[in-house]
Amino acid sequence: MDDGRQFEVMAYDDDVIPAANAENPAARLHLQEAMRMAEAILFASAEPVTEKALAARLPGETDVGAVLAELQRFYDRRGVNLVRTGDAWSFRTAGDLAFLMSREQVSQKKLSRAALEMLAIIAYHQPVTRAEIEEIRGVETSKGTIDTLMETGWIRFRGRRRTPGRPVTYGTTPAFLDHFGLEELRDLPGIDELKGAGLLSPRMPANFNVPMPLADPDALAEDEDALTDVDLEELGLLTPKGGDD
Amino acid sequence: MDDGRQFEVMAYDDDVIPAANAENPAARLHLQEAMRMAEAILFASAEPVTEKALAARLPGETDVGAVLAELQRFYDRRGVNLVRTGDAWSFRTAGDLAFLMSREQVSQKKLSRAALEMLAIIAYHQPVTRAEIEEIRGVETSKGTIDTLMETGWIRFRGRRRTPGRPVTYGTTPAFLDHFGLEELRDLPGIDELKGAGLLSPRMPANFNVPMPLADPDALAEDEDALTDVDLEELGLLTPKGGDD
Amino acid sequence: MKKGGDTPFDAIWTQDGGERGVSEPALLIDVDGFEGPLDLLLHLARNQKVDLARISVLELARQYLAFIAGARAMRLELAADYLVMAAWLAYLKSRLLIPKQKGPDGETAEELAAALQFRLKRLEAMRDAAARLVNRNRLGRDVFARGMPEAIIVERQNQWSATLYDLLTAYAAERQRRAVTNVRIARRTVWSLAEAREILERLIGRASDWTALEGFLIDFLARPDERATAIASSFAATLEMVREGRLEIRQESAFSALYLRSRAAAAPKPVEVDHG
Repeated sequence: MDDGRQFEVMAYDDDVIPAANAENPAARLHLQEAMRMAEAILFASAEPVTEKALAARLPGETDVGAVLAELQRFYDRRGVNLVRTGDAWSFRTAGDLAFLMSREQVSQKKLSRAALEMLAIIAYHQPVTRAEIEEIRGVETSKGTIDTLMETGWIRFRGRRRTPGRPVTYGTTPAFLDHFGLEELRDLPGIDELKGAGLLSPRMPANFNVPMPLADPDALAEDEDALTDVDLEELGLLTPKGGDD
Repeated sequence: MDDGRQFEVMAYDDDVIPAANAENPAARLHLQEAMRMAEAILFASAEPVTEKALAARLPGETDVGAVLAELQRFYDRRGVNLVRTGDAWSFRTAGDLAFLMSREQVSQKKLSRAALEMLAIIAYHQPVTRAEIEEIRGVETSKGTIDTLMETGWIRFRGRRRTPGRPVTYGTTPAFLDHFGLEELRDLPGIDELKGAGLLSPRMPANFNVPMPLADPDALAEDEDALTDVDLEELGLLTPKGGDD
Repeated sequence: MKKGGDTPFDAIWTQDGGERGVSEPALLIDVDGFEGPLDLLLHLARNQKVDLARISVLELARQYLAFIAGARAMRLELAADYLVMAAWLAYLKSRLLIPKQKGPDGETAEELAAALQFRLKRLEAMRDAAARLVNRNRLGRDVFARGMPEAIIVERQNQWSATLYDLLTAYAAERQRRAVTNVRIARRTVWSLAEAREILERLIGRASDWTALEGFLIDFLARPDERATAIASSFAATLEMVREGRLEIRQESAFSALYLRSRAAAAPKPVEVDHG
């Protein structure tokens, strides 16, 4: 089935309590009991539980971050993993066991290609306005496509762009992260390369380098200055944020 | 909380693989992988899983009884236990941690369409009286709808209109902004943005407009009086109807 | 950008990344299979089988124009934005053939071509991203939540759920229902003056040489059955622009071709107008 896995060290016979804590028996007991409680709460809920909600249910002096980190490590190579999405945590079956789980599969409505494309644009370019989405896709967006995406619960209105006309901006939801198994937006596949290549910019960046069949790509045009380090830094900063929030 | 428990030997640092199996590395790997698989199946199943059903989904040569026994021992003193009911198995919260589960399962209530419409009109048109809301909607407002909205904590009595009958005016609360992720009321989309987002037809009559939401939601309008203590008492004692009929 | 987007060809695209109707540049025409001109261009660019950064925009323009010509020969209805793109590419092609020449806005044909390549590349990047996204381990398909949850742990404030989208949809629908009574505007089959003018400004407005209205514009923009209205509206718009001093117009004799050029680019000349 999955012969590439490393079986030598399995979570099932792993000693998860860190040596540092082991020195203090009281702290160790406290951590272990907090782990049991967190485990029970997280197991009981099908939805991700926020750290805040978890902290409210654990004894006051608990270091929730440490408890979650220990639990995550403990479940790391097991059949069920503890995963983080945004500021919430949940138990999910291990991805490599998908082949076993056909019985649990819920039939999912297949998204149209237009809807998928729009979803990707919203995810990678957020916050993004409808006009910007249409500019990237080169076609107008039908209301039905937006409705379909809204129904999935993966996109939302984020706010309004502080530009003339104050257009509505779109972004993704925590449910989007949960569904696609992303810890945060910066984990979107390939986002760093896309950003680096200037492909998440609304307009063609000045340093977008396309070799011209008719021109020497390195020669500067008459109305062009060479880029300075400051420019490059600015360009990096000015590209629309692809998920640092 | 449960001081009588034995903490000396906890599952978290227990070596669960029996000595007998440890002698044979191949058998041990097989058992461990089968445990992962059983764990995932039991976790994701919507009902207890019989040994027979489990056997059907695990690799042919698996000793299902041994796998379940190992898993049960592994989860024995953890936050979640593997329990047998009849001939079927399932995960259950450890009995001593039941207090952690919210018994009054907080149900997600959806606002009725009428309530949503009324809420939206209050948000856009505040300060607005009940009579005005009914004029915009073209239907009478049931007392239940107003009560529901009051219960959400998203609307409030703002004051009284300085017109005959001194009807009560409604407005939104900071909790409204918080819930809908708005920084201020002016972040509510205007007519052009509603069209841009595809929510309004691009061909609305020329005299159609959407009011500009208040800049300062707390400032009273020119024709509005603050609520007095007497008013508040009345509103609390009497039914919180608009009082404008 | 009028009717092109109202009903995109969603129905065709119910499969992820499936093959399109066209596999060869050799015109197996299925224009309905494309979601707009950019989609078609991207498909043609991929057929050049080189990296997008190295495609020949000139070749791409030729292929696109051939595709449109083929579609029109078969009398397929083409959405307006396909035709606007055709006219723009025809313009770009003519500029690319004379390299290093600056346009009225100071941009070279190469820069226009690079901007087009950027758009194609960005669209392709988003397509790839969408494919990578849907192929991740997904909840309910590859990974699963607890099948028998024992409690719903939610924060109190979420007890009443409604999204901003719900709210705005309700508001807009409510206001619209009461506002729209019986206003229904039938779809127009004629070119409006504003449309014609917009297209003229975009195309002719920057051409510095005499350009035939028919040869250059009408051929790409109008369906055969729209020729009359297209010529009429374009001509009317032309006159308006001449009156504003932005355009010059010339006609050798009655019923012969109309030539236009941008006024900024030329020395003043007498304007003569014969009706055709």
